[in-house]
Amino acid sequence: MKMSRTFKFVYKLGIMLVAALAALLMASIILWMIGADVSQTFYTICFLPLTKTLHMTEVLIRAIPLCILALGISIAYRSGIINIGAEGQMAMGVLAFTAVALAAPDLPRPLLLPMALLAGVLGGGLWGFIPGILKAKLKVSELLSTVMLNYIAAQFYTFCLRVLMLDPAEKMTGSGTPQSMRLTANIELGRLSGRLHYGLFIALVLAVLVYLLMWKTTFGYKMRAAGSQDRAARYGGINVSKYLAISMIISGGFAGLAGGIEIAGVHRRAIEGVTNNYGFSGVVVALFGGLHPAGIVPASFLFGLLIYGSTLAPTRVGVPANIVQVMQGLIIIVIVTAQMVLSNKYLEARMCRRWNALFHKQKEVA
Amino acid sequence: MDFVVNLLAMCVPFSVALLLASIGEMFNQRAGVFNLGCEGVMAMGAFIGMLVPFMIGKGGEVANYWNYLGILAAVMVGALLGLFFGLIVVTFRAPQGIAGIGLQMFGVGTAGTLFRHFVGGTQSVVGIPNSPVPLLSKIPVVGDIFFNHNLLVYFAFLFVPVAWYILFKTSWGLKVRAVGTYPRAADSMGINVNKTRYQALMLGGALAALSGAYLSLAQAKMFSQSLIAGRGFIAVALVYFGHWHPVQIMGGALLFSLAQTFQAAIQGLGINFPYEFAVMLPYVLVIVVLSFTSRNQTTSPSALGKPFNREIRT
Amino acid sequence: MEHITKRFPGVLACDDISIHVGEGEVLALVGENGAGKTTLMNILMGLYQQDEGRILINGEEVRFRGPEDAFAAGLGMVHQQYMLVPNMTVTENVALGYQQAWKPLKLDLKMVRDRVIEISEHYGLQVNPDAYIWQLSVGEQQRVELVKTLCLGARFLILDEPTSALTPQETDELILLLKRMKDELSIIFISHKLNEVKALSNKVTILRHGKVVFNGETDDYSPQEIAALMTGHEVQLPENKEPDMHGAPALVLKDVCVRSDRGFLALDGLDLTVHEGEIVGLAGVSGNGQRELAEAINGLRSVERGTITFFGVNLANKNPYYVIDHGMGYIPEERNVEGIVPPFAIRENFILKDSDRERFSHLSFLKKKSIEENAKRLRDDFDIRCPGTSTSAGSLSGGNIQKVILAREITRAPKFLIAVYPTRGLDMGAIEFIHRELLKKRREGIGILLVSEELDEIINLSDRIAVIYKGKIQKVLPHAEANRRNLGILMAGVNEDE
Amino acid sequence: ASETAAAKESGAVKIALIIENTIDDKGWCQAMYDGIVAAQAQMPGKIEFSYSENMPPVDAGSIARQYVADGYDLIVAHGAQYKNLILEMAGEYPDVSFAFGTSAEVGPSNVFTYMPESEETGYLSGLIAGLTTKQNIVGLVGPVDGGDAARYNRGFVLGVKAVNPDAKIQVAHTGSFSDYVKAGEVATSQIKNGADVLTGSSQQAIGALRATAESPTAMWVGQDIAQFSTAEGQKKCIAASSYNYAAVIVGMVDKINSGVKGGECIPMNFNNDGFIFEFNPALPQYKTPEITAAVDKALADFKAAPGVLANWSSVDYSTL
Ligand SMILES: Nc1ncnc2c1ncn2[C@@H]1O[C@H](COP(=O)(O)OP(=O)(O)OP(=O)(O)O)[C@@H](O)[C@H]1O
Ligand SMILES: Nc1ncnc2c1ncn2[C@@H]1O[C@H](COP(=O)(O)OP(=O)(O)OP(=O)(O)O)[C@@H](O)[C@H]1O
Ligand SMILES: [Mg+2]
Ligand SMILES: [Mg+2]
Repeated sequence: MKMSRTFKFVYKLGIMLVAALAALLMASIILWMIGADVSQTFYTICFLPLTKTLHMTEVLIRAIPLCILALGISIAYRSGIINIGAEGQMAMGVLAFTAVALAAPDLPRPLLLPMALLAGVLGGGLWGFIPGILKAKLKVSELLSTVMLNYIAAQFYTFCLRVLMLDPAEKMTGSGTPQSMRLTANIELGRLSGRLHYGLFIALVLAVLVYLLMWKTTFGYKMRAAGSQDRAARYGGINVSKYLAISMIISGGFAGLAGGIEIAGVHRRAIEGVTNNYGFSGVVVALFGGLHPAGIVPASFLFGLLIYGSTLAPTRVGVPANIVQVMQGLIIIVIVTAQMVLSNKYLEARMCRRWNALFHKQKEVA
Repeated sequence: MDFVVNLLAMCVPFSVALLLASIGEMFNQRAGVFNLGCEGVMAMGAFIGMLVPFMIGKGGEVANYWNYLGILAAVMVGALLGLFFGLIVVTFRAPQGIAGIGLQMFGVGTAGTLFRHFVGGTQSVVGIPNSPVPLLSKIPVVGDIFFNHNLLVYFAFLFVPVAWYILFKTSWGLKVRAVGTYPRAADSMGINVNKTRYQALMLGGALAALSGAYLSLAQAKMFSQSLIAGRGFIAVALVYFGHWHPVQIMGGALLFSLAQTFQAAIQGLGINFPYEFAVMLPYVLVIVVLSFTSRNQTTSPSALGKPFNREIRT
Repeated sequence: MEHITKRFPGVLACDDISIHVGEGEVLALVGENGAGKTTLMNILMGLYQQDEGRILINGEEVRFRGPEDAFAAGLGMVHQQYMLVPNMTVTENVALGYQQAWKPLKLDLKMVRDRVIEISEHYGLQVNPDAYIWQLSVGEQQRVELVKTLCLGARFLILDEPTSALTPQETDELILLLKRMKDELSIIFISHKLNEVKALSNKVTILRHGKVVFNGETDDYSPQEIAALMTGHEVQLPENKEPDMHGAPALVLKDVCVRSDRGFLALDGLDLTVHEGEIVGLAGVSGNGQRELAEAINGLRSVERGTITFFGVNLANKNPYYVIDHGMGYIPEERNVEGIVPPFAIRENFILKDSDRERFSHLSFLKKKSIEENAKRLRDDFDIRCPGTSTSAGSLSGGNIQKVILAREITRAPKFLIAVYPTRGLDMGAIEFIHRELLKKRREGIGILLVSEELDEIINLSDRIAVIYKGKIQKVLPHAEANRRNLGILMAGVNEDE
Repeated sequence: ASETAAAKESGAVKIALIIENTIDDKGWCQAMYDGIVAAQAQMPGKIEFSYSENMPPVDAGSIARQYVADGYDLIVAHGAQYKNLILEMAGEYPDVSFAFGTSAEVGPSNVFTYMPESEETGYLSGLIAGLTTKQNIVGLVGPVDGGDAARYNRGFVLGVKAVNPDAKIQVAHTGSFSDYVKAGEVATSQIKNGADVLTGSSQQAIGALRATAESPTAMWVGQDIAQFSTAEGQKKCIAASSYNYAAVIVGMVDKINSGVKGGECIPMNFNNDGFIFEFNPALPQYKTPEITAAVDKALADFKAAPGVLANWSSVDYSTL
């Protein structure tokens, strides 16, 4: 019983079509309920952003933090720890980055920018280390500790911006908005076009580095072993708790770096709302990208596209911005489902037999 | 003394939303399904719950029983979302973590979208009134803490022993536990693993939606797009905190909301420290408690997060 | 069952198999690993649906959608892998299938409990209905499985390798019990141990590659003949007949005390010495501290008291890396979760302990080529049946997983080897291969601590045999003095010297 | 493009509004939305208007560029969190006018800033609360201690102290602008602990107002007149002040039409009609002569000169 090429093609295509239709249908129902123009909405969210350079740059500036965060999250995930605390780690990275920029504004850029980014890495890494060590030493579920640490980080973030790093101008004029002063030009990342900044290259380089680290070095090998089957790893002489903690430091460090880059490239001062839910979207991008850099890079672009496309929806087609969440949710659900169905060899074999039976019968009839 | 009584009297109703959602999530997880979409189901429940009385009263006052119709509708939508999630993670065996995040986004997004369209902006509702228990509510101290709340509060706390009974004393509970620990064994005993998981998901969804409806109709008595504000995630966390046991989960929910009320109260005392640290308190507390209790505890239901397929050997 | 065919992706598990069991008959189903025995039985129980063929019971065709239908038809199966929920009691496990006790609002556990007691008394199978499964030894779990199946009213019993994890005594008891039950039940009995087949069954059917290759009356054939029919060639398990050649002490345990997961002292002042170039068999009923011993030596479990001297260094409370670094080789009991990282490719599993070594990595970058070469070589040398070296180890069959572990441990050139139940659940061919490898290592002057419940295996291979009982060494016998009888008595805790 | 041309011909100023919440949040964002709509009514045919809701800073940056690309003349980013992106874009697009607030700084030549001096409205609320409370305990539910909320809240404290120095003021922040449930919990907690007049700032205050409505005795003073329009506001909200953004917008449109693109900071206070104060017509019984007198006096002071409450920032919650 060989599977013919035609069958494989028809099978795969069929599943993907059904999946796409299912997503379209469900989104359409909701759009129809609120009386929106369905096709125009889809066009605006999925294709319009691809039509202009301005749009594309905006898509990419969302893809950059998503990609970096997802890379970090994938490292933790591969090491057996589900990091949903990237939101908090990113905030801590922003704080550390800002602290360095505020402390030494006069250092030259080649020195200051790397220093500040490194501080971001350390800040995020430290925040990631907490759930890592709690899990490794005290067996505290990381699902719980990371969720809690997100809230704690959010409050600490406001505290810092409101009290420690408050823009003197805000204080003097009394508007008092919790944000830092505009940071020195020495920490700015250059821009390519529009707001698109050099963080793009950092993200791509990191993707390559993560690939090398996880798949080409003993270090990554051990982390993956610890994450896949911790008992076997321990048996094999791998210090599982050590790698667990390290992977969380790295993961947090990536989130912190993403925060730093976001400030250096986009905002240029620490403001409220920088993390922008990227921490959660990052988990989705990581899983969506198959926890592999080669998948994460395109996945982050796709989600950047979706997120950006849906900010256009309210003004262009009068659909509430919440529709982005609906679409994102549906796309995630449908794609993971389709992936699962596609990888089910048992189903494939069964369908193949049906197909062959059908095909042969038709032949006989003919 | 008054201060303490007040704290306790408030933390009881404030814990209800977390309690209901956590117990629901507990059923999901006991059956081996990890539903991170709790937040989304809560949002839908909160929205549907308020929508029914809102539509019927055209935004004005309505008779109280319409609220319960709203709750009923919310519970049904919750069960439907559970069913939908079951289709994805039980039948199609999609990875549960990511599908749960998908459900969360879908639920929160849909509730928000429909809300914008059918209701508009932040909207308050008349909601469910308090029903003090006759006599009992007059007992000093105890009466205020336990017997001066709305019906859903009583329901939620009475449901804790019920949930315990269901889980440990009924055949369905037995099935749920078996399916969540060792589905292959349950299957070999003729138990329909997927069906049991579907049922648990529907119950969990119904409870999460009830929890949302409690927030919109009984606690906040209003709805806005950000009503749930992460409580769904906390509810999931509390399941771990309570080690998959209804009574311990109740303890966790009470502790959390006690800390929450306490922090609001100490801010009012005018002690000189940044309020952010007070707001952090409940979250810090949970982590600290867990650090002391996680070490020697039984772990999660061992099939948690693993889809079951008879044919695929593991 | 007639003309049963079942396909899995890429595998034809059952190929037009027909078998027939009469009332009161015992049919033995034998065949190499992967021959399709379990699959066939799963089809009979309604767990899998056959692609072709049909099942007849008392002449009527039946179609089971699930095990519940099979139960209703009076079938019951004891699975190869125990189907017991560990964190539930015996009673609760039985209640899972005992629908009479499922009252609408209540689960009548008392009724189930009474039933368990009734059945266990009727058949003389001792079980404690209130014990949690995780508290029970493998043998006890086996009894629970039987009781469970019988409680559900099975009149037709399927036993899939019921003895693979039992001690000799337990096995003998089980065979006796089954013989008694023959009058009331029909039985299909699957086993790799042909003397059991001989002792119990009326008829024997041999499967190979999913096909029936032989059908016959058991009485007409000797175990050797059946083995030959099964594998297609003579099977000759090797014996350790070579002269004693042991050297200096390699591993010396003194007064070792270790706690089990449940907190009691699993090793309670254990003393044992193994020399270079000798195989010491550690016999004992499982659950008497074997696992804890192996884990303590390998740094996976903390030692409360005592010393573990390994070529002069004390291994007590050292980490696994330290132990491995000092030349210890270890074939663990749980091959699937401990011995391999299941999602990793075979070639990655081969370097589990050596990823840091210059051989496989340089400046912590993995050397892809030498890893691949190593994998190819080991695959060929150890005859590991797999589609390729990048296949995930978890998808291999049990025997092949065992070979992966063995290949890794042996070729790492260890100074010493601890092998725990190395042949559990494997077919004759695989056992033969593993025994030969172990003897070869001995000849090279390596000390081996062989933990096993198979007395034949221990007697065949060991120079000396230590019997462990309740965390202590009961007695150490030289090869010449050991036989099944005196070992069995020692394992039961009776020491005739005292 | 043709649309833009048409707009240019007709002489209408195209205004785009970017807000972080929604246009009907009964607070900060709604105030600006209502203001622009009112300005449109005041200057028929002179204003074209679009808005984008739910815009966190990153998205605001994109959408603002979109609006520029679509030919908008004035882009109002309503919140200080948008400061940076506005200043940046102002450099990139010198031909377009931008506005953001709160900010007391004078921006570049194509940026207007506006600064509600909300301590004045808070002060009025405080007067009312201080005179209304029977328990001598008042409650204040804040979101975070910053920006507009910080000014309003501190003004409130000054107001209470001015008329009722013995009153106890419970101040609590929820740490979030949008967690209505938590605001409700905090308000309930304050009421349980004796507070009988409460106020709150930002959109989450609606949650606190809703919780106040549950109490048979506790009353509310609002931060925004829009709160009267809700059922509970009608019942509980004694009085409120509103931002009069219409005046600000009209002013900016006039300037743009006369060729001034920015470079000004527009303070908002009672002195320049940036605020409106109202008692709730549904609750006349609370409009006692004593309260009216106190409010009128304060209003008169505010109208006479700006900056009466310059000491607002010295209020320290921990000494209450
Ligand atoms: N989950 C699975 N998916 C696909 N193939 C599998 C799976 N599990 C096992 N197999 C295939 O089944 C074959 C045998 O598996 P099984 O576990 O039955 O081994 P076995 O019959 O016990 O053999 P032995 O123990 O002798 O090695 C292997 O070749 C393996 O490739
Ligand atoms: N679930 C499955 N998925 C894929 N292949 C399977 C599966 N189950 C069995 N197989 C295939 O069917 C063959 C028969 O397996 P089966 O488990 O029936 O062997 P067995 O005779 O019971 O072996 P053993 O003696 O080790 O128990 C295996 O070699 C394997 O290739
Ligand atoms: Mg088998
Ligand atoms: Mg096997």
